[in-house]
Amino acid sequence: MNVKVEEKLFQNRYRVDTDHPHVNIRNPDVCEYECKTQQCTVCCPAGCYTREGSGKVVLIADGCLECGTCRIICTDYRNVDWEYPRGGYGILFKFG
Amino acid sequence: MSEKFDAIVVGAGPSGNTAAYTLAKSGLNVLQLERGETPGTKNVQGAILYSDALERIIPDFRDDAPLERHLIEQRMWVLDDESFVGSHYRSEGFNQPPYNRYTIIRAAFDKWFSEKVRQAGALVICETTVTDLLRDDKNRVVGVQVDREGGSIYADVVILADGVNSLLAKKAGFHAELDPTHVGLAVKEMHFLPEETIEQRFNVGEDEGVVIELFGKVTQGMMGTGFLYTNKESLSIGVGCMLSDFKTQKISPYALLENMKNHPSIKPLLADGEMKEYTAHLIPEGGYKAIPRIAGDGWMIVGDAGMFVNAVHREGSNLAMTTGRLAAETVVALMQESKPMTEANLAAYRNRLDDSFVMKDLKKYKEMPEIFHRNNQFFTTYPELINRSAHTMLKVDGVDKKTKEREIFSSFTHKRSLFGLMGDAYKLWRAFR
Amino acid sequence: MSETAPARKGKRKFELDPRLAGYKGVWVFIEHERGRVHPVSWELLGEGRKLADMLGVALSGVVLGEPGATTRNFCEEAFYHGADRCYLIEDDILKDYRNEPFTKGMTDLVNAHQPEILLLGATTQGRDLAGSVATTLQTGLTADCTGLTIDPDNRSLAATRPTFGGSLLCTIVTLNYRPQMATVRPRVMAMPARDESRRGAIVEHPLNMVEANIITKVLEYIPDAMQDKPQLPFADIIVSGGRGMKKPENFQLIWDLAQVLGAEVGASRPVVQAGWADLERQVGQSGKTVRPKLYIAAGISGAIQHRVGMEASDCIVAINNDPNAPIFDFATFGIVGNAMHILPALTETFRQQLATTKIAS
Amino acid sequence: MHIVVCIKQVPDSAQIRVHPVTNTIMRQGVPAIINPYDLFALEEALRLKDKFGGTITVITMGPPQAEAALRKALSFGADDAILVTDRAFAGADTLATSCALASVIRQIQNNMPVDMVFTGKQTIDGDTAQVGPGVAKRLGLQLLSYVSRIAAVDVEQREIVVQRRAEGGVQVLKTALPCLVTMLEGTNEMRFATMPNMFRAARHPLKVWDKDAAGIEDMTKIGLKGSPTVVSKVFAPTPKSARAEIIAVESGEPKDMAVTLLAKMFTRFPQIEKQLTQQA
Repeated sequence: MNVKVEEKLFQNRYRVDTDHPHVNIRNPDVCEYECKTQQCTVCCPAGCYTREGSGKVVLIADGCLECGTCRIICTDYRNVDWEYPRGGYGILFKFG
Repeated sequence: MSEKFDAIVVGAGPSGNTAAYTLAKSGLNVLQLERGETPGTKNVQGAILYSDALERIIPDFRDDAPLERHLIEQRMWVLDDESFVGSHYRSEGFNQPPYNRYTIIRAAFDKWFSEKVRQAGALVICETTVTDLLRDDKNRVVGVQVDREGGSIYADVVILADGVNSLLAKKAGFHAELDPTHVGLAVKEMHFLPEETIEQRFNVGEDEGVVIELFGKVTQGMMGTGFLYTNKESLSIGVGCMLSDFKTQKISPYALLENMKNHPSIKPLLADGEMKEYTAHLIPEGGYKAIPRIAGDGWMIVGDAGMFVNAVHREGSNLAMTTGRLAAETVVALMQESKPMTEANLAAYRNRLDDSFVMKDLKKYKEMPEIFHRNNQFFTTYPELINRSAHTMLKVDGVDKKTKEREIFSSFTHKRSLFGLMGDAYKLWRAFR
Repeated sequence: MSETAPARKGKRKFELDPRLAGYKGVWVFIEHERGRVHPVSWELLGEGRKLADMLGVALSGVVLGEPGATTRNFCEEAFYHGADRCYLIEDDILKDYRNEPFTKGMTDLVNAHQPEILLLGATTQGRDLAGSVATTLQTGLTADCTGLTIDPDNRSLAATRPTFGGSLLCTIVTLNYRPQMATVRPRVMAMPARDESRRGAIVEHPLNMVEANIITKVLEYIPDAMQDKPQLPFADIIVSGGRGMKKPENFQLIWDLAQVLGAEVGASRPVVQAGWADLERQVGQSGKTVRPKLYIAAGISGAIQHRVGMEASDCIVAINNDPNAPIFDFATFGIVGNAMHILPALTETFRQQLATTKIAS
Repeated sequence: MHIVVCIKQVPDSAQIRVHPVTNTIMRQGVPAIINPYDLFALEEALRLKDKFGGTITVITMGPPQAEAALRKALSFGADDAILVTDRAFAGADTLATSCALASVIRQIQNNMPVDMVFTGKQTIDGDTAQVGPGVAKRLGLQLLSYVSRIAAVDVEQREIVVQRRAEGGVQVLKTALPCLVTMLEGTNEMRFATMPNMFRAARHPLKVWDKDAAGIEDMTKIGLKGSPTVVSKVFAPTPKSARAEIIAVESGEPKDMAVTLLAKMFTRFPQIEKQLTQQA
């Protein structure tokens, strides 16, 4: 089944903090060359992590639901810097 | 210049709100900090409210709280790919006020709760993320640092109600990063339908609601459950599985939910609905053994941040409220006796918790998480077998019932040895005991 | 509701105050800047013509400008585009648009000649003027309309406009006030055919102001071409590139097409993040919201962050090699293929097309 | 310098969706926010205050819940806030709204002269861009609409130079105070409130004015009665055709695809062809 997470995220409300991404990949090389599973590209419920053809993992956290999954599952490398967004920014649940 | 309070509560979810409310009601000078635009905008829950915990602090909450439907019926469905075997329990007993369980929509409910906290006298400030705890030279927590200029704020005690990720306690070194075997990831969608449609589809009257718990193939072999709750004019549908299972699977959480929504038994319930929000949230399901240190010099942990969730009974918000209340009552008692908020004095919080249903229940099921982790047949083999049995039994095809029973028995023992079956039964009995 | 549906029960029969009965005729404000009339004025003459014919009244243009052939020529053009008459105020004070003298000129004209309908473009100039004029005249004004018609029951102007960011439309009428004013969104009404054989009468009027009494002065006009900042929100055509362009060098293909089309270049978030394009060019949630006539998106998947910034474009052309890319769900036209091959072909085709039209005209 | 900033609490229109099947409006869960354009105005006013000192009074007209918008404005650094709320104001169109706001500003002026009034170029719920010009006209203030930049302010000479968005360029305008400025979007970025201001905003005693406090004398000029325009019908737009028309050609050649696309596009959107020809 072809599920488009974009369609789902489209329904959500966000206030993106353009200059202050709250999630960052610490060392992109670790994702590209060392991590075999790149499980963040599967597990992130907002599809924030994508695997490029080259094997590079690209993170765009604009659609982040602030669950924390990516940080916790990165058990082997602890390669995700994860903070809460600045006050008032990020996902704003309408219903929760 | 810096502000100083008796207590700072970080977070405005059920635990934080209960704590702040209880503290403020007792006349303490309380500051509550919430990172969302308004209370509720960062919070996600199924969501079911159990009256008891709330009733204890706001007995007349039913007068104005935004409640969706009170629950009169509980369904449990065990699904395979195309069918389900289910049990329904419905009782007029649940239909007599005061009602015991309600569906709620957290954004609205938390906002209401926060208004009560304000009215009780707490200063509630939103859109402010606490980034760190402030310590004195003896390493005692003396306040918080927020992400704003001039953001050092002091207090005698800081109550951490900052949710499952519990970043502050981790940063402070109070506990380690969460283990994927201790957290579930749930994704949920809100589907809006006219009230009448919901009432017809679920066979309920006005303000009456239904809960459907979904087990089996919907989690595709992972340890977890799905759910479908009826709200006033919407349905909450979601599925959650252990992160440790997600970690080894190649299915995305949203695809899992999409598959579940398309199950032939579920799809008609959602038909023509308008999806208005998609959320994801972690649930701390480590149980009793995973509960971290919950108090120290000048700090306490309540709610999800302290792993206070009963995964077996899917209770969380009531534990959160109870821990929030007990933490606050501990502080109030110490303040009244003019005792400092030291680790030794705050240990009374743990004692109060041990005496409450919170720890008693969590203790009772302390083996449960591990049993399920080591035995995924509960989520794969059994649902399929149960559904096949039902199919065999109900299909009228000229085969006598005795033969059918034999077939069913052999299909069970074929898939799982007799020893295995007995072992599973024993494990479950032990865990539930 | 179908057109043949009977009038709703209880619909109030509207009687116009007899004191307002003297207000007759449809007027269109002819807006100009730097010697060029804004096309919305011609579009409004086209629409105004229909309204005037429905009412059986004259259609007039209103021209305010500095004395000279250029301003007079605007009146001629107004006739070519359907006006029967032009009210003209020529004064050096009116060289540049300024709120105060234009408001005075317009209100004086309305008070003297009493039109029943006054239309202006929903531009920065039209809206600035309309708000002041309506307040001075104490009459009703419907802003940013996308549809105009006459209610046959009572001859009043029924103006339809989007509201709540376009998710709803509403129809608004002005009851016992005249004139009925509306500003109309550019590029919504059809451009009328230009007919050079049409003639009309010019009615001149004095401004009666002295420059010394006007407080606001125009020091300078800086054309957009002089500014180095991209002007995405005001662009009519935008060519945008996304991650599907693969390499920063390939982004040149976007620039090439944009140059041929006289378009602005836009970019999606990842491309800006990667440093292939300036932040100023980012379209979407954390960038600019655009509304061009034509939006060409190459190698853009159509993630929500991008979509919210451009989905209001009149026509969206999407080029992507993934047939399942979400952008195809809301684009107008889609080409499934390699942007690196399609873009040069498009550039060349547009170039030829434009060369042909140039020769033809 | 005393600056009055007019803000409005609006539903976040980006959250209003039209149901794709039934074509009805989905209103659930649409939050109330400060009109985003007004934030540009407020920030610009705050910058002037940073530079020249003075006082900023924020006003809003709306239901009691609009208090949240004012508190937020206070947290950014506004000094005082007035909530103008009265059932008599309900149902106002732009003319009646500008009448009420002008009256409120006159009352403020009675206590402390007002040098400038700031507001957003328009609201996202009404999208009219007419209340600003209306208020300026009623108060006899110089109107500077669609301002993209405040280039200079001379407090002594009471002069201001701004860049104003015009068609195809910007006008540089110079005028005298008092004036009314409507700000264009994207001109600045709202500051992140300081913690002391967050505390102040949470504790500030709001002024709440009814129609009498607002100095309204003629009741026929405000609310529904004072509104010449009447909404006669509200309806949902016909939805855009769902999926893109995919341009496919037998040859599969990019060139042929391009030609086909142009032909189809110019047929369906003659205005695009026109635009291109005009440019050429």
